[in-house]
Amino acid sequence: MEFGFSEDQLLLQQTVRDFLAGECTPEWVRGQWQTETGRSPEFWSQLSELGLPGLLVSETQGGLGMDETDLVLLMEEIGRVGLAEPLTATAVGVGLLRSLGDASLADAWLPKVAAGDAILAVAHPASPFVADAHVADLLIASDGDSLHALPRAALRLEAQTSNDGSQRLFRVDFDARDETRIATGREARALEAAALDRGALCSAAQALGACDQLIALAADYAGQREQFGVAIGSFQAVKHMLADVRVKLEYARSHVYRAANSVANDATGRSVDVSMAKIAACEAALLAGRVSLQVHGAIGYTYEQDVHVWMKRAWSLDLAFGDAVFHRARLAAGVIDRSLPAESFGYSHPQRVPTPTAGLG
Amino acid sequence: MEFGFSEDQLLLQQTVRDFLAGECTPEWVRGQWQTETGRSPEFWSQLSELGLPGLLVSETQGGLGMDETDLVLLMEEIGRVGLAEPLTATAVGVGLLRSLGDASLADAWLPKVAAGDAILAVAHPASPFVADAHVADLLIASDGDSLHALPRAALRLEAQTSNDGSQRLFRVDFDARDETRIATGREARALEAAALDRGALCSAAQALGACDQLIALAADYAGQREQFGVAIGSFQAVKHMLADVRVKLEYARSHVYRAANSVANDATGRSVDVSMAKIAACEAALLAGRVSLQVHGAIGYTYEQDVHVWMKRAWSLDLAFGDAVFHRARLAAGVIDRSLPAESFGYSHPQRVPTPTAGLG
Amino acid sequence: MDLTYTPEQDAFRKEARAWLEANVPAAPLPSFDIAEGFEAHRAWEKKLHAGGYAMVPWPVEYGGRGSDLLEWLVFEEEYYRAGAPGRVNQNGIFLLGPTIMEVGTPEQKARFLPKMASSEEVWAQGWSEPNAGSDMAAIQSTAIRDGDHYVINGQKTWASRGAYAHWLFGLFRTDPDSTRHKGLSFILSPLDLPGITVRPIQKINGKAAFAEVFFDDVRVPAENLLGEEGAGWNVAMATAGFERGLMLRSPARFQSTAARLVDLYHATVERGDPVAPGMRDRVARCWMDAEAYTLNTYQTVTRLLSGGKIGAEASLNKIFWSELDIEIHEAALELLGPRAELDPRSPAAGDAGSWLDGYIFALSGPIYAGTNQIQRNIIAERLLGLPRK
Amino acid sequence: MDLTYTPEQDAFRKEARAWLEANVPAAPLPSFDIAEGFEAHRAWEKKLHAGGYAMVPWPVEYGGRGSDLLEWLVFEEEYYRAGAPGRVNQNGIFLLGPTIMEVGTPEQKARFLPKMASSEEVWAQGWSEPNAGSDMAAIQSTAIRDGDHYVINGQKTWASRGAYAHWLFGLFRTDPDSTRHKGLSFILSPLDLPGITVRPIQKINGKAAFAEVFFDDVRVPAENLLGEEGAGWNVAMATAGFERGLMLRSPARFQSTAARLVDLYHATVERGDPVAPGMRDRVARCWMDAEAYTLNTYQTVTRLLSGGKIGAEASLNKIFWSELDIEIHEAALELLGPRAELDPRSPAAGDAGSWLDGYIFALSGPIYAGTNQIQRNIIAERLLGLPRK
Repeated sequence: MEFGFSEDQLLLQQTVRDFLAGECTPEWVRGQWQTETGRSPEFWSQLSELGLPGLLVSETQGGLGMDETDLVLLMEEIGRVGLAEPLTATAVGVGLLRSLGDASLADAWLPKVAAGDAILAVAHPASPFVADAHVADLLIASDGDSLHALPRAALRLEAQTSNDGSQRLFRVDFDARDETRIATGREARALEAAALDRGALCSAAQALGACDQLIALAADYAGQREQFGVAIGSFQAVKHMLADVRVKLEYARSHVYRAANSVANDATGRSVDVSMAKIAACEAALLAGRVSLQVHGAIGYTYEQDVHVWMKRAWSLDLAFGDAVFHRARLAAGVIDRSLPAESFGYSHPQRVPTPTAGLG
Repeated sequence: MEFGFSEDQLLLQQTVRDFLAGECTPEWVRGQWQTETGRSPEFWSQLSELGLPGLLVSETQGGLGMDETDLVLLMEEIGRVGLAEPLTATAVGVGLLRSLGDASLADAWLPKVAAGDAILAVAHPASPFVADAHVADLLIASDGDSLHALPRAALRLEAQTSNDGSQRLFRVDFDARDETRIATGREARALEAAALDRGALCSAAQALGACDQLIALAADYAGQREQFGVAIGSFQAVKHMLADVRVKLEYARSHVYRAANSVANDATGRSVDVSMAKIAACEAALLAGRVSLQVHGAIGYTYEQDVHVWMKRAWSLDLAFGDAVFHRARLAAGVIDRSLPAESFGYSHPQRVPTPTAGLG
Repeated sequence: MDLTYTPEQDAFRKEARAWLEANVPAAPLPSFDIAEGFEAHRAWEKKLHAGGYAMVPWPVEYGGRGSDLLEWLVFEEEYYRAGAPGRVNQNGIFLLGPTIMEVGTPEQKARFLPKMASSEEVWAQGWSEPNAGSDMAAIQSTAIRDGDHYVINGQKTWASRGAYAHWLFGLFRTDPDSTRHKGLSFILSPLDLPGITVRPIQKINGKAAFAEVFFDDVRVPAENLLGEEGAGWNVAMATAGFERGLMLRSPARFQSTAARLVDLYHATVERGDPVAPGMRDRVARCWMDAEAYTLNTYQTVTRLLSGGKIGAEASLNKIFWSELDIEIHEAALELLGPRAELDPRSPAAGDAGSWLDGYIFALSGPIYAGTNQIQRNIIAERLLGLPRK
Repeated sequence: MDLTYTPEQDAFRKEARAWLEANVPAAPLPSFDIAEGFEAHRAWEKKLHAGGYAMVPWPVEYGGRGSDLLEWLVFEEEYYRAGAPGRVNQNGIFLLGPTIMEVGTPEQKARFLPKMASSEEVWAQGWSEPNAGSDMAAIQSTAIRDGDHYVINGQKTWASRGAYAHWLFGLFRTDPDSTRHKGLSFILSPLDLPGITVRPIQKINGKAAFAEVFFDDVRVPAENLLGEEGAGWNVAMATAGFERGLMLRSPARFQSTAARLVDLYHATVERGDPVAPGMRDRVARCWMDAEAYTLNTYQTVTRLLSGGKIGAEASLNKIFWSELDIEIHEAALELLGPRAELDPRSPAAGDAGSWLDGYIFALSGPIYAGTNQIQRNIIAERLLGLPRK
């Protein structure tokens, strides 16, 4: 039992953080909003040099051979800078290809992913819109029963405009053919479920980063901005709003890290663990957006200030890979209908235990 | 259109407030907790001299001939001092007897009520426990289909102990007989529904008073208590907690006053109006209890300090005449299922109106 | 207490409804935060004016209808019922207009009110400055008397409607040696004078809702001083009272938004889209709170009609409507699910409509007209008697 | 990261479960806030001690089991699973014990720890004074050195377990000319010395959870000074860190309460009693938050085991568990409906059980061990770097 990260893991996180802080400034992110695809092949190359797209790809296929406990730390950094390159889409795609019974697709694609030469994406019915489908070289989607692996040319995309300039969403249509089919029935559903969980986990981890950044922006501003002759950060109202967000972030992080472990090990409670992570992290990030805006006041409400960059990320991450309604329903189904409490972390609940009526304290 | 009270109404409220401030101190209220019935015949006489039990009784029967818009102002004062004499029970009983097709019961009992010589109570299935049944001379209860008017001797009472020493609750059982039957079927249900609304309205108005008192106690204490060299009321955390309660109180009051008018005039939306009043007022009082406790800190958590007197009133008022679950369900049934919005106060909503997408501001 | 409308009020409602049904534009106007939309909204204001509905509670002599506040509420109910356009002239109707009526000279009333009523002149607010937001007494812009002019220097910001408006009202420091609330004066300035630079500010959805206005030796005639020189703070507080207290957010606005939320709930359920089990109660609660706001406004109007004043209670109001607005919109966005983030023109947006824009607008509620933190201070200190320090 | 238990941890769990199943009293003990219950709980503590489970994380030499914090968590999970009694000796186990181990002399360790472990001596807290609540540095009680004794005068209040405990620990001002955090010392005092008066204080449900303790020229031997004279504040902060940070509220407490809430939800639904549509999500959320608290504690323990410290993060903890406790109990009370207010012995109480008592206890959570307002200040200033003034 050890609930923490290794020094190597934390070092890689720091490396990525430093890299992104230098490269992926708010100006750069906002610049991407103006481009047609919103995605930068040059930047993708740089990310590939760091190994990020191939993080989950085995070392023999040219990847880093790491797992989701490594990935979440980096996804936090991605969220911290508000980056929206198709790292989530690719991670989800890699996870799915790795799990196919037939290794040929993985053998064909994963080395290319690790080399930065291919982008993957997976569609899931919980989200009617697929992010980054326009830049995916291979997209995996269901026809209702079977999963199909579809090269870009086989897709018909209908672009949707998100309020978040970083988010590029598409409705996807295609003709299912025998030669694109990669899994059917039960196997297809299991793969799809795992893909959703991996995508939701990545979104949750990014939400942690966005939350942290929104707190940092507000704390920084509150320490500088003076009204009534003092820094507004000295007012309890400001302190307490931010402290409440910090509390939420702390406990959301615990859920996300545990969910990462559950996804990496395909643990029994994986889906519920992921839903808890998604709910907690997105809620923290959404609250951070509101509080950060309130602390900034009118200046935060302007387009030129950067608060909205992360606030909009929080909004779109909340909707990605299952919205809050979806994940709360899945949580309740786990806790209430299947009486998961008996499997609660460490603690196991006997049926209708007698409760001590005395000795609270 | 005039949404306010007359000078006479406000004068009567002030008179009652002054009277209660002198007589019904916290010490007196707590003294009553220790007595067997928790009720004082002497004090009931004094209340009768003010006309309170007979407020809804017509002048020809010796009452004040007023309506619920007068009553709520006085119920606020009752709540402000945390008084629990059977004024609500009696008001509900008077309302019911007045509405019976056959006037003989009203003729027999209402003059006695107005004179302070009889106490009434009404049982309603929404609340399994009947407050003040032990001191009621006549209790009206349903056998499932018919309503029966039952003298005390016909009742079997099982006392329940409430956490609120002021609240005396009973489970009531009786043998239904032909001679006790006063209404059946549809009429019985309508009478019962009106009784519930009148009781819920009285409880809501008392909750307003309790809320106001809890705010006042906390504001007073916060102005005196010093920590870190200043009055704790100068801390924004304390100010903002109390301000939030004050906001809730303000808008709860609007609901209660409107509901009083709806009950007095048996308005179309009466039950939903009452549910909104009950929800809003009890929520405000419950929040006031928590905030007042927090502002007082440890001293407020002691039995000897008075905060808990009102906090417990808030808890028991919240459960009286339909708890929050009951009233929220009734509200939702009104708003969602019967699409009440078309009848919203003043505003009438056309079916699926086109909305301006521009010009917010 | 009498919660029924008089026959006269009912008749007025019928008349207003008929006029609005005949005149409200069938298609929504473009946003008044873009130039084209500004003019379209101004044209609508002129039409309202021609119909006699532009300034319902203003005296007839200034271009109003001479209605009392109850009739104004009735009109607003019908206005929102009709889905009529937002009021680009709001700063004039509800803020500056009443202030001029209260403290203006006869000449000022004659000069400004009719053109305000007809929307010939649209007004921007000029309260905030970069270093004077919540702390409005920190205003630094100066207006120094020079003969029969004031010479204005400084910078105003968050001037709502500022990008396209013709005039600006605001506080300026006429005594350069003064500090805080003293030495301020309430001055009206055209926005086309030499030395004025207007820089539009985009809000987070990219629309130019406000402007920064720079004053560089701008000469404004002395007759544009509203109220006494040096008494600007009190004049402004009266204006802020109107803003927070009553007229800025008429109840019908929230009643109509809550009613649309009920519609959206039904549409979502009917379509079979996922809805959280608690959403039913949440929608009902939004409706209930809009009702509370309405009832409270009718109470306030009753009090005002019998000679009462709006005091610190305005702060209760400000907090309640601003938080309610966010509640309603957050419920709507949850109902929309994954479509919540879409631009309404996206092919898959369906009935997502303007909820996201409305939410973004709602988010400004707890900030402007005095942050809700400032309002809570006011409530605690002035209504509950807690110590200032 | 490895979220599985070692075979040793699994074995320890099995062993603890077996012992608890064999030894936990079948019927609940009377409240330890009444004299009879206090003794019954003390007897239970002695039984725990005899079984080797009283002080799981303490070294064996002081009467503990020598377990690490992970085994302690496992034990707590089993303890709550078994529905075992509350720990009347909590002040000793989790607060004073670790403090003595950190700063006590060898003689103090030998003198106090074994009797604490065996519950021969039960300890009360003596932090607060009437004028020193949230502002603990305002302590006025004095302990003036006189030869080989301290002479104590003053008043302590909210001494938890104070009504029946044998000893009290707390801060006293040894330098009477000092102010605030300086000149305070951490002193251990028997409660049966001449000059001490103990007045029980009832909490809002009428039970004597605390006491006021009056000191009137009480002579305490100088060897009862813990840590250096004048260094009391730092010693106390270490103790408060234990209290807020980790050991006061073991996760299993909330996991078991949340699991009971799930049971109550099912029972209510099965009985056909009304349940709000949103309650399903609300119950699930309580369970989720208890899980978060558990996970976070395992993270903290992992950090501590590799040499980390609990710092201002303890304040995050305190806020989270205290609010969670209230959330869970409020959900339960709503499920109980009209029975929520009943004393469990009322004929109609049914399965209302101890939820109301639990709620009343939970309400003290945001107040004691430093109010949540103080904790938010700490978070803002120490974790987020906001200015103190």
